[in-house]
Amino acid sequence: MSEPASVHHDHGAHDDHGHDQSFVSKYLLSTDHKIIGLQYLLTGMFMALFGGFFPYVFRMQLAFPGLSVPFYGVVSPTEYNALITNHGSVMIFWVAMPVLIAAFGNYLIPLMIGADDMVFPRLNRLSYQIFALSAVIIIISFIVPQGGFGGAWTAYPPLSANADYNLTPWGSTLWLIAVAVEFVAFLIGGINFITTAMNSRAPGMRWFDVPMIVWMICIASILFMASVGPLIAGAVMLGFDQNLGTHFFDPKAGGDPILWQHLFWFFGHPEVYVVLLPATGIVAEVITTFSRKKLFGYKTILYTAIGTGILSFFVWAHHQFIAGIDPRMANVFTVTTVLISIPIAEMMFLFIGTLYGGSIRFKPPMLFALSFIALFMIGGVTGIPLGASGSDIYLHDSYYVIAHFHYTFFPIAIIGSFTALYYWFPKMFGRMMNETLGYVHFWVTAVTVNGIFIPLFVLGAAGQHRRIYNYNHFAELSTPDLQALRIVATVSLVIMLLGQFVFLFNFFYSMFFGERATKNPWKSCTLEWTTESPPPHGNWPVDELPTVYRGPYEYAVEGRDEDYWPQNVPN
Amino acid sequence: MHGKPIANTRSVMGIPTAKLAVYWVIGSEIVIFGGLIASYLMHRLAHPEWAFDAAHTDWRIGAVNTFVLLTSSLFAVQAHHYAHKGDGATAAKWLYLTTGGGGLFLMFKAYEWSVEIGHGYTITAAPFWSFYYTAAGIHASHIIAGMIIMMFIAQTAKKNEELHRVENIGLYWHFVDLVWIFLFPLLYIAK
Amino acid sequence: MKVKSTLAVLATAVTLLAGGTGCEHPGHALATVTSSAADAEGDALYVDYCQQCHGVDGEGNDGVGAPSIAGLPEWYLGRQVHKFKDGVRGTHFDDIMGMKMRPMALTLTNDGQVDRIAAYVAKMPAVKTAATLDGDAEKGKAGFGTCVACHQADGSGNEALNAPPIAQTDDWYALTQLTNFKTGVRGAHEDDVEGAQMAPMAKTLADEQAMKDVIAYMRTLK
Amino acid sequence: MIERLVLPASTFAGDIDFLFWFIHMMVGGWFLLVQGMFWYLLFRYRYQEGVKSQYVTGKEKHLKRWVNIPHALIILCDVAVIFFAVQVWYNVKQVLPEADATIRVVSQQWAWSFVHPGEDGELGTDDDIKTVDELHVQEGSTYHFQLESRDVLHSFSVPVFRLKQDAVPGRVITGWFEPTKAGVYDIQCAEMCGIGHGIMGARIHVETAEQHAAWVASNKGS
Repeated sequence: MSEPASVHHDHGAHDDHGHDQSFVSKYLLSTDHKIIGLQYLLTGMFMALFGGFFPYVFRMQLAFPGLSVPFYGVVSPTEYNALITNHGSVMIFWVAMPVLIAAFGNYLIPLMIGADDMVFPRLNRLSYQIFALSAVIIIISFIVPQGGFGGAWTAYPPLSANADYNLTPWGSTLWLIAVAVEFVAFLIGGINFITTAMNSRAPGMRWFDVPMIVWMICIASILFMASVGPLIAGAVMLGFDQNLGTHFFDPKAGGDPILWQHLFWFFGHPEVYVVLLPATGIVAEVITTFSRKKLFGYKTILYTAIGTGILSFFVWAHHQFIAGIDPRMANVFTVTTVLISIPIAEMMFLFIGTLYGGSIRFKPPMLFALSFIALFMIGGVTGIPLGASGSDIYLHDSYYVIAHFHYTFFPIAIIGSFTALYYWFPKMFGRMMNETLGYVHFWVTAVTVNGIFIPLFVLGAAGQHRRIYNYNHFAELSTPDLQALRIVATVSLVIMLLGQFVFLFNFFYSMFFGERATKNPWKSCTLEWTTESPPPHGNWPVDELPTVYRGPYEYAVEGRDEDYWPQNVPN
Repeated sequence: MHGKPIANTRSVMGIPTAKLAVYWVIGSEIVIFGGLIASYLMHRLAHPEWAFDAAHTDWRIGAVNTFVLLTSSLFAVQAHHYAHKGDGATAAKWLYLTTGGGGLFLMFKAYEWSVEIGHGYTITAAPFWSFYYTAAGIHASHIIAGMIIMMFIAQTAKKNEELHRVENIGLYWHFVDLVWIFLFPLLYIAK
Repeated sequence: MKVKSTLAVLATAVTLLAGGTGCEHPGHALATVTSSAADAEGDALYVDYCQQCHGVDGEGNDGVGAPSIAGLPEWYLGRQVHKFKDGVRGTHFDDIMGMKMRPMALTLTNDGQVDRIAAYVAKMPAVKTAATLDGDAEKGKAGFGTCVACHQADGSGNEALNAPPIAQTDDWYALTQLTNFKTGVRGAHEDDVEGAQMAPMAKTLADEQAMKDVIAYMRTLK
Repeated sequence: MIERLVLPASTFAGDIDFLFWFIHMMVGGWFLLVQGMFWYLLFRYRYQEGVKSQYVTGKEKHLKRWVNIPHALIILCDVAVIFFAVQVWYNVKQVLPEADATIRVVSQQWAWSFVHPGEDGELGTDDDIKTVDELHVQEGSTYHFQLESRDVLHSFSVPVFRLKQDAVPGRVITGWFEPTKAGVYDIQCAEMCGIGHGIMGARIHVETAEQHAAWVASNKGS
């Protein structure tokens, strides 16, 4: 605790001495928050390849049922269920969470608050290692006998609790273990984030001088921490049901399957905001930089985030309107759910307000940030008919739900991550990404996503239910018109997935051969741009750790030559 | 491995970083146990017939264990007291005593469970027993984890190093104790 | 998920290569190739559609209500799956297991899939699962006399009389089916010609214990 | 909007369609307005040589108006949405109108079975008609359904009725509907229930009074 700073000195000031470290200790066992952030990022991207391949397979099956899918084969019902289940699980727990929270949280929090590292670097490494273990477990769960778990990502018992029902004794247990282990990793990581942001801010950095993304990641971590506990307890109970023969969730012996739904959605709904908030934080950073504007109401945005977070604890039962809960409860939860539109709409208004009076530069990160706003709005408004109990009777578990939450999760997890990657890439790797390829990638992604999900709204309104692997078994759903919509969605998906190869090429090519980046290529105000690109171990030379004099978004301040005023520049 | 980062030595909030983190750990643990206890209560209130099973728990062992844990918490306070004064060696002794309390708790627990299992009240016997073993088992695993960490901290405290950790493990131990205070009436007394 | 089928395809490919390059009797090689290709396809179908309930070796799973099917004759397997597909079996209110099988049969939409699976499963070595019921084989011997006419004295069945072999049948499955035949859950459908032959036979068994005894005897046959 | 895609065939289908339409008009208007503003700002304040951005903090009263007034209006819209949503919900799920007949719906992996009251109009008597994957109801009469599950969660969904209700094992959940248009429609399972979930469908036959009576008569004694 009281160790003198000088001990650390040689890692900060003379960072280049790191060259005598072996590859393993430098990249695999490093406690440097930046390396750990990149580990999370690359692991998340690797898992995204899985999570992205699955929908290719099952959408091909839906568009051309029964035919052999190229690069895969014929999709059996068992596999279909395992694919949709793990698409959801992988995308949320192994892509959105590690990339949005862990990768950017790790990379950015110390840099943006002017610290040299996380407060607990070794705990940080442990968190990554536990996370990596969970990723290995979920991958193993696909290839065990009887195949991966196929009971949907919500894992409702009794289906998930009894192998005689789900027929995947190995898959379901490993899935549960993987999810639980992943929760532990993020609890550890989250505690580190919050403590770091609370206690280790640079001298002069007050609460409201903290960049929005740091706030958002911390609020998200707190939300996660406060909501996941009951589900961890539930996971233990479900694990016992699966393997020890208890009957917590089996009504045949006094258990209650609805209890799991409460535990799951008490976590599951805040979880949406756990990944949403970091994405909005990223968007806040990017739209201020590229419109050269201060945030329109920094504190209000913060309060809307906190308000959303708190409200999200009181809406969980809107996932269970027709699940057999007391129908009177639905009225209460309709009110709370519709109320969530208040802070979220306010936040979107304020983001749009930030554009007012700006000088907007449409660079790739900005395009992604703007498409986040445009697309997320669709996801937001289509949440209302689902949150309203009356119309949810019809829309519940239909493709309308799928389209709705993909219009929220796609902007959050995919667009949000790309925004951040394009924006912070120069800082992370010291090189610029190719802009032309960036534009190509943006337009392919942002246009085709509508081609995928707008047809799904129509299919949902036409009464098509989720998780059904071949609609030809239902007379009303096997009409040529509806099938045409499915094919449109599938073709759009394939184009979008192909478009991601442009990004992958750009990412890895630019990492090694891109144009060299300066310290502050976007002329941004926050602290991470005041150090080298990429930052050395220790982030700043030890005697040059920044001191903060003002808020993070002082663009276009009157009476200055430059249109930005970095946080660390004294008056 | 390397020295501590400067970040670790900062304390903008005025609370030592490690202590702040322990508070957050306890916060996250509260929701875990909160979820478990809430699930149990929901079931218990809906099934008055569980009292029949609950009557077979041995409240005397539970009471003794409550006493043992409370005493060990007192020892932890003592350890903190000496650590605060800079007397690492004495603090370590008190920590060993605290660990001993945890060990005694586990021994009683093991005896109690073996008797109950001997009577056929296994984890699958009835929903009450499922909750009983799950809740007490998760709690016991916290006791074990606390004991292991405490032994490590006592080792360093003996050398008068990292004395701030004595208080932090004490906080954790009080929390584990508190959970038991909730579990004891819910599992043993409520008939 | 696809490990097993991928292996099978690889094996086929290797056989093909071997046949194409080194073999002196092309005709013979071709025969091997086609049969193993059919095997590979049957195997893939089995893995995709049957294995989940009926097990890797076709041994069945009584927890799910899936009987052991390995080694049953091709004609019987194919006919039963078609009955499930056509709604002749698995459409009675009390046929809980049959209702699980029916949708599975309905997923086999492509022509010839049922036949290929039946051919493949028929080739699997038969599995006799452990006894789960307490029948008295001695007492059952007399009752088995009724069965001999069609199912033969050694329980090996008789295709001409639509009687499948029964010596390997799981006892729990045999009991359920006898009960179903007796109570009109199975064999009462107007299109179930073969089931209608069996239904009156099951009615000769007085009660559940009699069924258990017969089953116990039946399973001593092989 | 829904009615163009799926026929409304129950008394409350129209209410739900109205609610769907109402909410979409409501949010759609806002959506277009906000998107319009968004695109306008993007165009108006695009980067132009020599034009500097303005220093705006978000505290300026004349600008905050642009956020606060729409925001207040949104809250009003929320109230309207909640009002209609709760009203529809109350009518469909919270109150049970007097029933002309009661049916039992039993779900299991992966089939629906139905118990119709038969000629005497009472459930639980000998003349009950039990069917699998086929539900027969009469146009214009109000039904209560008692929904059960034999194993895992299922969901009884009839898109043309705009009706959906999860089945929970160990409970009997009662709901109601009143068909208004004769025809044969899909019943789907809307809750993941295992590998056969994708084909767990059934058909509902809404019949005129004469047709229904004929059907009941033809099933007498079955």
